[in-house]
Amino acid sequence: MNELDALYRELILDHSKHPQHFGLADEDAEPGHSGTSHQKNPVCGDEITLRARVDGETIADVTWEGRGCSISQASASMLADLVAEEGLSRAEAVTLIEGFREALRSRGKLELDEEVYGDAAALSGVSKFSARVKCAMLAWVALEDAIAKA
Amino acid sequence: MNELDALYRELILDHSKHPQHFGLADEDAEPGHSGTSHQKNPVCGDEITLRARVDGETIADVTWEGRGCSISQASASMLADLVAEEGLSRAEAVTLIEGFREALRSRGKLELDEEVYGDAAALSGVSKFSARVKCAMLAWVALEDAIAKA
Amino acid sequence: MTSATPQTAATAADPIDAVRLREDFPILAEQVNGHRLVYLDSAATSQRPLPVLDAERDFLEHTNAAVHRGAHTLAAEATDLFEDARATVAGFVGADAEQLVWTSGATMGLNLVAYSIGGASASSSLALRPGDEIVTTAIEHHANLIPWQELALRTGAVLRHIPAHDDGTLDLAAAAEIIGPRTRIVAFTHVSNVLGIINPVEEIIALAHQVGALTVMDACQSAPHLPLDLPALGVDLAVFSGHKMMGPYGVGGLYGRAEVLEAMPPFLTGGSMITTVTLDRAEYLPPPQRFEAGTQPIGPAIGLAAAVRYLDGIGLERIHAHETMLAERMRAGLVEIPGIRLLGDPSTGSVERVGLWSFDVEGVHAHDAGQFLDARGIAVRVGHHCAAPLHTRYGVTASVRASTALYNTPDDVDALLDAVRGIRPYFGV
Amino acid sequence: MTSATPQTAATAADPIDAVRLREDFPILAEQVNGHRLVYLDSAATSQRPLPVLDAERDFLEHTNAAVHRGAHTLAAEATDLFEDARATVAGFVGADAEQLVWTSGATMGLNLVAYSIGGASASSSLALRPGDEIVTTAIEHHANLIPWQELALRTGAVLRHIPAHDDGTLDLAAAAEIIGPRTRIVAFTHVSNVLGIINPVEEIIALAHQVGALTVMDACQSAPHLPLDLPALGVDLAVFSGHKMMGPYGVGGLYGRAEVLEAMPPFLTGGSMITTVTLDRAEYLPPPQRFEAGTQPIGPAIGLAAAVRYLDGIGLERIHAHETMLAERMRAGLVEIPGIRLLGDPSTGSVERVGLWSFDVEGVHAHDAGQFLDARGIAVRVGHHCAAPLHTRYGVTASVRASTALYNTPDDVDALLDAVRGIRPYFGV
Ligand SMILES: Cc1ncc(COP(=O)(O)O)c(C=O)c1O
Ligand SMILES: Cc1ncc(COP(=O)(O)O)c(C=O)c1O
Repeated sequence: MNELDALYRELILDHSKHPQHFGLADEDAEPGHSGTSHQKNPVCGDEITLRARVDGETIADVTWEGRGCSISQASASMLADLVAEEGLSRAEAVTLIEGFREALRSRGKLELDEEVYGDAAALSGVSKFSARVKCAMLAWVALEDAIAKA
Repeated sequence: MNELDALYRELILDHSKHPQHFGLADEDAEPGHSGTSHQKNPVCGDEITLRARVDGETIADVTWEGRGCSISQASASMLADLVAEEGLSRAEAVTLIEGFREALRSRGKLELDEEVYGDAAALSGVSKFSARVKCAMLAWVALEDAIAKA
Repeated sequence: MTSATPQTAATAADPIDAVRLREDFPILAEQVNGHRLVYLDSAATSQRPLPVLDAERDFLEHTNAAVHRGAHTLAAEATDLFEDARATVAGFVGADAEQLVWTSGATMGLNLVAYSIGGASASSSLALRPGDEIVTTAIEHHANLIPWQELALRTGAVLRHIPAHDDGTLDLAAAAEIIGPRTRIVAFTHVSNVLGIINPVEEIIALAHQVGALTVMDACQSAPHLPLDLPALGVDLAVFSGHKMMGPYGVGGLYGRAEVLEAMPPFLTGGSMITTVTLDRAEYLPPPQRFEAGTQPIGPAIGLAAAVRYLDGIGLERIHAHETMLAERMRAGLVEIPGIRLLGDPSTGSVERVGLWSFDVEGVHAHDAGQFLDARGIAVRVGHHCAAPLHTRYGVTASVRASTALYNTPDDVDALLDAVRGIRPYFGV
Repeated sequence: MTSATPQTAATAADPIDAVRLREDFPILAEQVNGHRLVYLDSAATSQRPLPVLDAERDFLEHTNAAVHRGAHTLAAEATDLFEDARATVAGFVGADAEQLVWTSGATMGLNLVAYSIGGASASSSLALRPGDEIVTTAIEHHANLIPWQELALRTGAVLRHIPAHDDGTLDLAAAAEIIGPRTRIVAFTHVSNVLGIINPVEEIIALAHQVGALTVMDACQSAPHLPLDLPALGVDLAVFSGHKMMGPYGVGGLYGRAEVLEAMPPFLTGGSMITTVTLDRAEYLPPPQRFEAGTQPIGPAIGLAAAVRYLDGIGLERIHAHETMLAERMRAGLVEIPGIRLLGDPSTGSVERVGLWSFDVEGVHAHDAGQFLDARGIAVRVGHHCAAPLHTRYGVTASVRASTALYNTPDDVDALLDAVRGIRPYFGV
């Protein structure tokens, strides 16, 4: 697999074409509180709005809207999927985001564990492309911010 | 004669130690109109105030005051002497100043004629020292300005 | 000193031998991702030829000293080289040495102008009053837009924009309406860094001068590509950046008509721009020194002089002809590829341009397209190229821009076209 | 990349081998007027060692591309090198990368601070009101004086000055009176470029912080000569220039405490410092990018990182010890020569200093003295060294300054002393 294919895994292109949990959930609907974050990549104008609804200590769901490159869109879609599948607590989410950031900044040294990160593990290849790390991080930074506000 | 001695001719050191026509003449005294110019070298703070008294088309006398390096002081003294000895017209003075400027900017290519410039011809050596050209020009620029005002 | 004689005397009609010229640019021999580097990002920053690299290094190894402030030999020689560089760079745009102010780049030059005008005393002819109008265009780089937004905010002046047609040309009829008795400043780019179109700057200058407005031209994207004679053009002020014209980073030029520079108050203050200083006040030197506070980019200025000698040695007419040929080859190829939309009119010969095109790949984000090209060694720029409003105008947030310079060859363009054909299939659209 | 390992591991106590280090500086092999170059003008601009020249050239020949704005490989590598350079230079003064703003030099850094404060909205904690006081000192370089004069003029604030004693030290008793509840800004130099005295900046910072004033330090003449830990010092903002610390022209640094930079509005505007731009308004990035409009001096920044690695490789403690030794040798020699008057207390050990002395030659103008020294290959600076008020304070318009760096030897100092002995006899005084 050449480097480009390692970046654009099938899974990534799939998610970017069929984004999951796209469309913001109603803020006032049950359950619990919700937090919304808007993030932007000033270089290319890509942006994302992400909403996390929190029920006590548990993140109930993550929905989002935005536009941007396939990496940023796939990453948001995968993140929303991960939250939906794992039923994460706030604390767990924070740890996951930290680990994700670390792997992506590792310049190819760290791999994301599929057991933990699900489809998002396919984003490991991004870490070799330092100019694209921001794209992959966009949704995760938004979740960090949204939880803090929720 | 080494280059330094060519710069600091005996004549130059003499004039700088015994400046001629030093002390500004009374502005309102006869004859004719007078023009005064203040010039400054911002690098070293050297300055000169020069007064030209003009009688019709003839420059009656030039007096000056100032402080600065031996080149700038000698140059002023020599210029005042030249005017006193030659009884120049405005037009002649302008031509002389132009010629002086040209020689000093020639980077050693032009020599000032002693017949024409008197003691000031000894300043020819300055043209090889581009950083010192401004020092030698200070009084001459002041005269140019003073005549224009007179 | 290495002198730049890249080719033996050639007439303006001779095509340039870009393959031979490439040897002057060490970086063009690089391999990227297993491919030879195809550098199509010169509008962002150009590469530097050996005479430029050598001139700067030669200076630093043999003559380096702070200028204008010392009697010692190195300082005097450095001052001579620095002032010769000023005369050389000024001459490159048809100007005299005293009309050229050194800056750190075009952004700095435009900020200098905007801040200086903003600091003009109420009695100055330059001072802006609430209700006065500053006119810019809808296609500007942020560097020629935001400083005017800020100046308008600070002074109460109103900022207006000359709109662009769909084909990317400026709407001159609208310009004639917008530029009126309230207009005090008209700021416009000579060549758009996104569209590559050469704007009808003579017409804009004429409109501005009819109403007595000051003209400010961004010459970043024209200086390396077209012969320029700024005094003949009649523009009041113009800026350019060294690094976009084969010169070093950290240096640029502000050209100004003598009366205009003379009327402008200082902007940055500090050493070497003053006559008298006491603890409480300072008096300032005449231009250009008035605007050159502190130690200037001496080595970069000397490098920039070598760069313009290099460009002049080849000849700007020939460079322009070469780059236009490349742009036409690029256009002709791109319009044949399904799903590629060029920004600006894609038909041939409609307007004069320099050698660049920006485009949108239907269904593929510019970042992804750029990544795909990079995997084949092709360096293009993706994003809004610091011209976000223009992209908004075309309904996209980002585009791919391929920009050429004298060292690009038809092979470079063909490599681009070949790769662009593969983008949409790769991403399955 | 060439890495800087000028000497094998040496402890802070080992004297440096300046003769060996000179080999790293090609220009020091020059002949001037038939003599070997004795370069004693490093306070104006330092010379550059090979690792600095090589780092910049290496970048331009292999990696050059515009940073932060592209997905292609060169752009990504260039961005990494540029941001690594930021971290390296920040680390050199004890700071984190986000606390370092690139500037074109110290003058620019000080203007940035003064203009940014001048542009703070009325509700900002930084905003100045008429009657507020800005305090500087009587010994400043014009770069740390005129921007404050102008800021005072623009805002109605009052500019005050901490006076100096005859021995060149700041009058701290007076400082304690002057710095009071109205003081909003205290701007001072760490080391005077004329006197070489290391000022008691901890005391001044303490006085300023007691009254809640912002502290701004000019570290131009300390950064290349002393170990610096700016966060530990507690200063709010500090500036330095690349070319004075073995680095390139066209680059400098502004250090700021995070909260202070965060509170400062942008100064220069343009590309790469914004988040959103429409034709009518722009929103700005957080620091440091907020202050970095347009293309930054990428090559020079990478060169400056090589310079601080070079300095760190030798060790600032050792450099300081070496230069102090040279200064003491110079002092001891100069005080023995009839008609030489040192600016500042000529007795030994009274205050801490870096390796420079300025002096007046009785009966001989500084320009003439400098010319005489130059004829022997000795490069010194003559004039007011952009500190006119300080010279006025000492009753002279100009002085001769001999300033050392790590590459100067006792032989250089002896050559100076020998030549200075000849000045007055030559001019017959
Ligand atoms: C103490 C001091 N401050 C500020 C400056 C200005 O630095 P620059 O000219 O590099 O902007 C200098 C050098 O000239 C200096 O010695
Ligand atoms: C048209 C135009 N204007 C201004 C600029 C700003 O130039 P710099 O970043 O060198 O200051 C650029 C380049 O980015 C440009 O293309």
